[in-house]
Amino acid sequence: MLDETKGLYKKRTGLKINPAKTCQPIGAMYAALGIHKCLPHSHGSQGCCSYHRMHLTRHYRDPIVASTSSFTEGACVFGGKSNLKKGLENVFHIYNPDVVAVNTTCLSETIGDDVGEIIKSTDVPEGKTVIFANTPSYAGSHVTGFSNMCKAMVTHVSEKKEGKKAKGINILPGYVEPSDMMEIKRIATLLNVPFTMFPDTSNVVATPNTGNYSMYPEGGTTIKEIRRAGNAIATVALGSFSSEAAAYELEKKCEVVPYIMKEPIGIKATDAFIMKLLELNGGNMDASLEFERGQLVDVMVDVHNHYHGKKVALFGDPDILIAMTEFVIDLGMIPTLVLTGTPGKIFVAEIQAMFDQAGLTESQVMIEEDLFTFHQLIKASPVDIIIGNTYGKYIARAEQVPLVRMGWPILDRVGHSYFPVVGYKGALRIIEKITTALLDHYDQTCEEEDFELVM
Amino acid sequence: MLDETKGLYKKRTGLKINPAKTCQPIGAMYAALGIHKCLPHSHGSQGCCSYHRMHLTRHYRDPIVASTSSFTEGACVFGGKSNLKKGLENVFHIYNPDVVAVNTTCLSETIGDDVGEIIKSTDVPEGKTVIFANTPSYAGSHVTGFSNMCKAMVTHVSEKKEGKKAKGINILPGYVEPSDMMEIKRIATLLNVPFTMFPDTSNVVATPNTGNYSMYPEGGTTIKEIRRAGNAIATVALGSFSSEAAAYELEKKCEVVPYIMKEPIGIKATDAFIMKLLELNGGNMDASLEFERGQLVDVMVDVHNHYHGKKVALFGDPDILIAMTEFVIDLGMIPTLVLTGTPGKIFVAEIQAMFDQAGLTESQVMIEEDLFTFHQLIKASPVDIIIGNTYGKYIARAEQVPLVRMGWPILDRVGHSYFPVVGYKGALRIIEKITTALLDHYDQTCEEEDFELVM
Amino acid sequence: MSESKKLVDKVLDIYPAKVMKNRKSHMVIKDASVKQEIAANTRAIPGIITNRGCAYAGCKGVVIGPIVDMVHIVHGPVGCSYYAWGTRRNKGKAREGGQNFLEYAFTTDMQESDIVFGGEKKLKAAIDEAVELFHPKAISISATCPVGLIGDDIHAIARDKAKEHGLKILAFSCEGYKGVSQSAGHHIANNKLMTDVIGTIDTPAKEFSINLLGEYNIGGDEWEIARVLTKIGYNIISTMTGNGAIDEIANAHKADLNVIQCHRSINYVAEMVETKYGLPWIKVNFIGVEGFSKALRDMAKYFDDPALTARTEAVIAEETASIEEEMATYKALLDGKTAVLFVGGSRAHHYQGLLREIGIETIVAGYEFGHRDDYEGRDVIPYIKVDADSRNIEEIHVEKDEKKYSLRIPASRAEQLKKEIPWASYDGLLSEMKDGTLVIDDLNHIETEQIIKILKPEFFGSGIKDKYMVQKMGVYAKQMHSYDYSGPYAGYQGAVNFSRDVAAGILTPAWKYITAPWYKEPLLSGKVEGVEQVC
Amino acid sequence: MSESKKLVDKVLDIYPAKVMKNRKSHMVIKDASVKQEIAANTRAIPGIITNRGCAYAGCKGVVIGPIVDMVHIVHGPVGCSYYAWGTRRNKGKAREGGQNFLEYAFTTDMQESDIVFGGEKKLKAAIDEAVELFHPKAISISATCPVGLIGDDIHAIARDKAKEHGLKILAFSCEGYKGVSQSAGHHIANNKLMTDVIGTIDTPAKEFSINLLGEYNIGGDEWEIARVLTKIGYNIISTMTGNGAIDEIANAHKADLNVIQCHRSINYVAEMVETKYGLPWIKVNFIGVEGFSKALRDMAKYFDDPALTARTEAVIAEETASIEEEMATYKALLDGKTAVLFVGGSRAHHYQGLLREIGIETIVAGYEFGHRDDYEGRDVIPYIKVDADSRNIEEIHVEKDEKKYSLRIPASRAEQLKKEIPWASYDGLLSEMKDGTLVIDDLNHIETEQIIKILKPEFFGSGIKDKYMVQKMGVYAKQMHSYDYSGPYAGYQGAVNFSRDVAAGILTPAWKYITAPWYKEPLLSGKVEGVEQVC
Repeated sequence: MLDETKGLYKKRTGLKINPAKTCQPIGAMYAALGIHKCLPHSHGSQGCCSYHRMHLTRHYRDPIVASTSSFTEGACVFGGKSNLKKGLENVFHIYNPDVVAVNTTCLSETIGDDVGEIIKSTDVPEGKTVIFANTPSYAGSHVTGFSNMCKAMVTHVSEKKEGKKAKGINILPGYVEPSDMMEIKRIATLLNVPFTMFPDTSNVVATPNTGNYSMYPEGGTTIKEIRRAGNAIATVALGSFSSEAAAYELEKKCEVVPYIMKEPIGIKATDAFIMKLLELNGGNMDASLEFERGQLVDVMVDVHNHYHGKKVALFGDPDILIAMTEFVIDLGMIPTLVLTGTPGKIFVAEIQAMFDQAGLTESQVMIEEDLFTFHQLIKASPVDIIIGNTYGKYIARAEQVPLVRMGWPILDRVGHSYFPVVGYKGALRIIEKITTALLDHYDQTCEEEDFELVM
Repeated sequence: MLDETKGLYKKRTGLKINPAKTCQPIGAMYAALGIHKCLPHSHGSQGCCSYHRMHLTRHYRDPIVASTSSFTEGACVFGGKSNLKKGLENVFHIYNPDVVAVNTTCLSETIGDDVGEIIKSTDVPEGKTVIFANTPSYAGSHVTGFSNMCKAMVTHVSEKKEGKKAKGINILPGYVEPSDMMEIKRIATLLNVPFTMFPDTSNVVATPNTGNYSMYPEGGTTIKEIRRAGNAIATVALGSFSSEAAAYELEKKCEVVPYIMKEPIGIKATDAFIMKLLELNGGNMDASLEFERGQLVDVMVDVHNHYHGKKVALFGDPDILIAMTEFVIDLGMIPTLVLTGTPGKIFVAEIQAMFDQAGLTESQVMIEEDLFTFHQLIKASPVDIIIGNTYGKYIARAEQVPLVRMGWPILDRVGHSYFPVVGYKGALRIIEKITTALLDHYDQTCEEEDFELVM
Repeated sequence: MSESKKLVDKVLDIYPAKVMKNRKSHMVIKDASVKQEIAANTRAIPGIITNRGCAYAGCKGVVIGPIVDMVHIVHGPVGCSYYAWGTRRNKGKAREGGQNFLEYAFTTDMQESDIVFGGEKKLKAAIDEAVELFHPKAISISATCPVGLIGDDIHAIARDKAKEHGLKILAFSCEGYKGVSQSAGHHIANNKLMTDVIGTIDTPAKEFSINLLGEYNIGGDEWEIARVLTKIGYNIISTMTGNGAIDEIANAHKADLNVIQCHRSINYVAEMVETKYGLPWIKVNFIGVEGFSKALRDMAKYFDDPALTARTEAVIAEETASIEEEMATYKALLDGKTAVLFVGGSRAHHYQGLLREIGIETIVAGYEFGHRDDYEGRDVIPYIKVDADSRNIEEIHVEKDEKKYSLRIPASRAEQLKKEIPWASYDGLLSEMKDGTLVIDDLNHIETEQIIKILKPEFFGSGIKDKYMVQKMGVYAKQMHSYDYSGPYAGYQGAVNFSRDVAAGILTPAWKYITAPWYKEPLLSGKVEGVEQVC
Repeated sequence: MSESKKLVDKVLDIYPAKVMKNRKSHMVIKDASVKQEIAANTRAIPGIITNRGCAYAGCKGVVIGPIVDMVHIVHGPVGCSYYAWGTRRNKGKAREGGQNFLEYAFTTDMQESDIVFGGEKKLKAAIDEAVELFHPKAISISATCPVGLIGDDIHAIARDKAKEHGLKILAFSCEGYKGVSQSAGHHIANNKLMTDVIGTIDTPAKEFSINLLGEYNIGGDEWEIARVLTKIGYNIISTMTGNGAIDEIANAHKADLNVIQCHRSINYVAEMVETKYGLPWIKVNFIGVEGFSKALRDMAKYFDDPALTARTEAVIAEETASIEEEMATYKALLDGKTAVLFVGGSRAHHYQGLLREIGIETIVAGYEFGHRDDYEGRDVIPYIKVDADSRNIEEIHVEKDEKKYSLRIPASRAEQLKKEIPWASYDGLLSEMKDGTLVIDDLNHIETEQIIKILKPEFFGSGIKDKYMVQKMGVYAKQMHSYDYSGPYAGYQGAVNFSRDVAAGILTPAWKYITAPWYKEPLLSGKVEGVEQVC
């Protein structure tokens, strides 16, 4: 397994090997799916759209529909205007979405198509909306694309109605699972917070099977709701990398006060999220949530011995990693390595601050790096467990270390769409996964005389 | 691992090897914990009480408190009357429970203590209740003990108030996890069913840690509620082995109509449970539950390829096995062997009927058998996966087959107290566990060239 | 069949006029009494939700990527490399002492500054780093969309760096906008194999030596095919490109026969190989019991060796006997069901036989990126119009290599054989279809939806993008590219695997739960209420 | 210390008068200036939530169960066998070519009819089946409560079946109601080892040969101890009974020294062994760095061999150096914290030294099933009143075995040694405690609760039954019987393991989250509302 991975880590300038990120448009497509009756549209070669749909489908195991401008060589020479205009016409005629969310690709960005202008010059049917985000694949990562599309929702849709009293709270869930979005809504509902959450993929990419296919499932935030977001009291943006741009845009455009928070993964970040909602909305803590929190604390106390002091290497997307690094430290684990493929120096600063506070002098944080580097560093400094997406499985097998699948994408297991990792219940799930992974590994590899009934 | 397990299965008459059951009192103790402010009391040697508390504590990782008559040799000769009387006096003076639930042991049963008479002759404080169940360790199993204590609740507490209109539905959850009891309550609540569920351990053995220890947690069904159960319209008894005796007793004593159902594990049994509640209570199906069901069906369709046709051996307690056998058949799996240590020929009939209906001509069902037999039969007819409690882990390792931990007890993993296996969400959890176990096993044992990213 | 007609009418009715006209030309209701023509390999219409991919996907993703001992560098932004990493199930093993890079993805991960100032420097550095870290035998460079636009000269870099480091570097200008589907990429890739690889090593071949072309070892297909071929006595010089090794492909021209599994671009390679080196090709179908047996017999006829023929028959007898009972079981379970097949390469055609062996009739079929000859047969090739999109894809022309050319079979014998076996010939998908069934090229999302709704097949064989929409409609959909992570499906054992999986998929009990009981039982209104947000 | 006094008063105040009087006699606030007496090994009071187990637990669960190559049949209803199966963490390995039954539980699973008609037939069948299936070297039969009552003669059956099958069968009348705690069971078990096992094999011993008594290899303790002893040059003939083998125990009398780790019943065995075979015993404490080093030095003094002594010092130096830094780290983290220890065997005493080495002072300690001499020292033995419960437990008496007896050490040298090392002596737990600290025998549930509330220690070392109630009060509780599934804790590496685990337990960040932020932050009312049923 990964037999060609040898040697010590050395910074490379040309070659990325086994990337820990992918390109913007797929993130933009995922975000767009969180709008009700929205058809994402990929402005570029049809291969992009195909790849993005395939990859999203593998992760969600649900239909992921999107259209494409189907560039040919001619479009590259003459520009993609005609492809987009024709494409939009066909889309509205044939598929009748409420919204089309256009993302660009490296192709249309390189040739310099002015998508905004093209859309303006297109005859969009009455009552229909077209929004767009510039998502060049050669900048940022899929997380950036998600963020850009969220921002585009605000830019193109949200409005502040003057004279109307501000009310309600916007929640930007960030680049998380449909199950997580559902859980965030449950928490806000239990706290009696009037809220608008967008995007919301929870009933779009994790839909029931009832024998009826509907191209546009019941879920997703409506355009009306996104529009009214401009009249909210405040925006709670979860995950700075995926949500802060939209929150700031709401501030700029509609003067809605932004609060940038961590993803509510782990006890501390969930506490903070709940406290923020209580602070903004008033009201009291909900008893059932408090009960869940108490159970979480109970488990953290009672089974710390299964993971406390264990070394963990984490990779994935910045927002998940920031919250997870905090949580594994709160579990008493030692995050020796935290690595993302996404750029953003603030990530290094945030993680390093956690290391410093926890006295972890030998831990490393890296951005814009790849899984070849991740593997080399683990070989140099072995860990007990890896937390990351499916791509970590090769390293896990090569190094005979258990992998806890978290983050995006998960292409080889079932469950992430249905069971959240956010909130207190989610934290319990993470603990279940970590302990199970460590104990399973022990049970498989220990000497027979050390194999035990009670653990 | 289990190197001394050899040879073909041959019925034994004297020796049980690695039993697949334990004794009545522990089940009675668990049931008693589901009464609010109840202190279980073990009438026998103090070793019994110690063992039962230890074992329950290992499973629930929460304080399990119970008192004992602390028999000595003298008590055996002269009878345990004085021990029980003194015990009860001390218990009420020192620990101030609302209820004491006495279970007997093989010791007090063998010497023939008349516990009912002893209690009658004891000065029980005003407003306090003492109930008891005969739970000789030499008959039935821990499941029988649970059932007997549930029945005792009815016998000693439930009352039909004449002239009062019957209302509400009793739900007997059976011998399941606190998480399962919570989920059963959630389902009934979502269906707007006015219900009394007993026992209810959900906030007794899976309590939050808030820094304050309370000997009697907030949970458990109150004596008042159990009393009023006599005035319910109907009893829905989940799991015939653990709940039917109490339901029939309610019918006999208070003319409450009993409905004996499977534990709502798996889609079919959950459908039946919900249909029964709707039938009894009227009202409509809840949308969020329907949504969960649709997601479950979706996953059953979409990932059947991970488990369809896989051979599974199951062991454990009858009620769980009956529902689980039905569910694994509904998943397209082949239950080649279903074994319980608990006696009860009806179990054989129920499972065999499922085999017959599914055309499983080579599958076996066994009662009153042990894990040595289970292992011998698996050696003779290998399986892809084992489903059972923690005790299956030795066989799983010996045969290099994955084990999905379900049922009672689970002594070496975390999660069962917090995440239900009943209901649609529970069925999803079971699928997650089965697929993860099979895929993890594949990923660990396959040839390197067969190791894959997408599954 | 009126069902097909109804379907076509219904579908076309949805479209705007222009689209309707276009799509109509891609649909044919089979009528054996006339010569039928189908539009294929034309542009997808913007806005239409097509299943098609791009030239890069065809070149790197399909053809070049499976070669195990090369470092395949994708020059471009990160995504294209990422999506083609480990997703296609082309399995492979390192050769004794050799390397295997299938678990790796290599990319230059171009950034904005590379787009502005050019990516050549980064590509050069990437090659240097790859050589320093891995010392591979060969490297490929695949260009993605922006590369062609900004003018990076990947061919010059490949040439220079190959010289500098002393290894083979193959550069592919397979930008995503080339052509109209992944087919353009197959073409680009195979051209390069022809010009730069095949014929560059001359290790003498043993008897009965063959190449397998158009076989990508998805789910281990090649291994199952090779198992049987080896048992019979064949020597497989190279496979293009499943579990391929660069030196083996370089030596391919030393074989006696090219055996062609897939369509179009690989036929075209085979033809060039014959022209240049003299070894002929035959078309085979390794899918299904009959298909595989026929392929084995055709091959035996070509070699015309009594011992080989005897071993062929013995192996066929042994292998078919071992699976007979199981196949019969599945047939009993599935008899009378119907299938729709929409998948690239040869599969929409080849799987029809296997499906028929288990009682399933294919009522609609089509290719995702086929050409007219894939539908109508190779006779139509001279009559295909070359449009603007095809013109941009280089056609190469080869001549006889006087040094390396050798005629394997006397011309007279060859003429005879052409009557007996599919010597350099393919009759096309349409020939397989029954009258009244429907053939659709480049099937799209809304057409799929209508097919399922109107024809209600029990089996839909396609890709991951439409799998789940079909299953939401209560119909089992199988990924025919990835086999839903099962396999092998080729050869005899593959037939069993496929049949087992199809039976499971169609019969898995989950389907019977799609309608909730409160919609079935009369005692209830079936109305659903409540708010779903609260969990 | 007034805290101790306050605690005692508070606790006693809860009880009814009779209980108060009883429990008061089990509590002593240490005062070194007077000779103090404590009530111990008396009946638990009915209704009191005691931690104590039964004679069966002590016999089968603790002493006999760990012998790896015996089939341990529990005669009785299923539960007793079930609960003692794999729960105690006494690890063991099969000897070369031998058997290991630790993963098995054997029981006659008595049913109602067996209670009515007697269980002898079933027991006989069980023995026959065990022999047929496993051909073990030896079998044990442990009786549970009903067996004695219904009069099954397990001893006769053992005798007859041993003869019939030609193997050793040990029968234990360890019914759960015998005695007042598991201590009775230890006694019953050890008696049988003395009468039926030790001295039945006479393989000559090598030099420096010892037995380890009262060491059960929990979490691998024995292996860590043996690692160091073997390094020094000792030959361990047998361990009773952790990872024990029946033939090794049978040969125990050939050793030169018995080394006693645990208390009471095992001292009593050692004494009988000395009487019968002449080998003396010393008391050791293998827990903690100082404890283990002292034990090694004491043993070296006994053997008085210059090379052995030198190796002892060398090994001590090497081992302590290797853990010094880590121990210092933990001490820095934990210095100044307090502990409460309540655990059976010797641990409530022995762990105090180790805790002190990492800066933790023990402020309350007690045994679960101790006797007065375990608290007050062996000098008190002649003065202990034998009550009704103790009288029922057989005392055996042995005499010198003229054939097998040999004096290991000249009497004069022995007299000298007695002054230097703990030769057949033990000073008791009280001697370890500081003035003002509290000693409680048979600590129970409500006393534990009060201790935690009033004394607020940082560490509570006890068993699983009180672990979680203590942790609910915000105090780390460690299972001192099972080590919370960690270990080994004995010896040098064990000291590090223990310290690491204690540091983790006390310092794990979870504790700081016990109070929710809405109870801390001023901006909120902190009121909680809602209905918990709805998920």
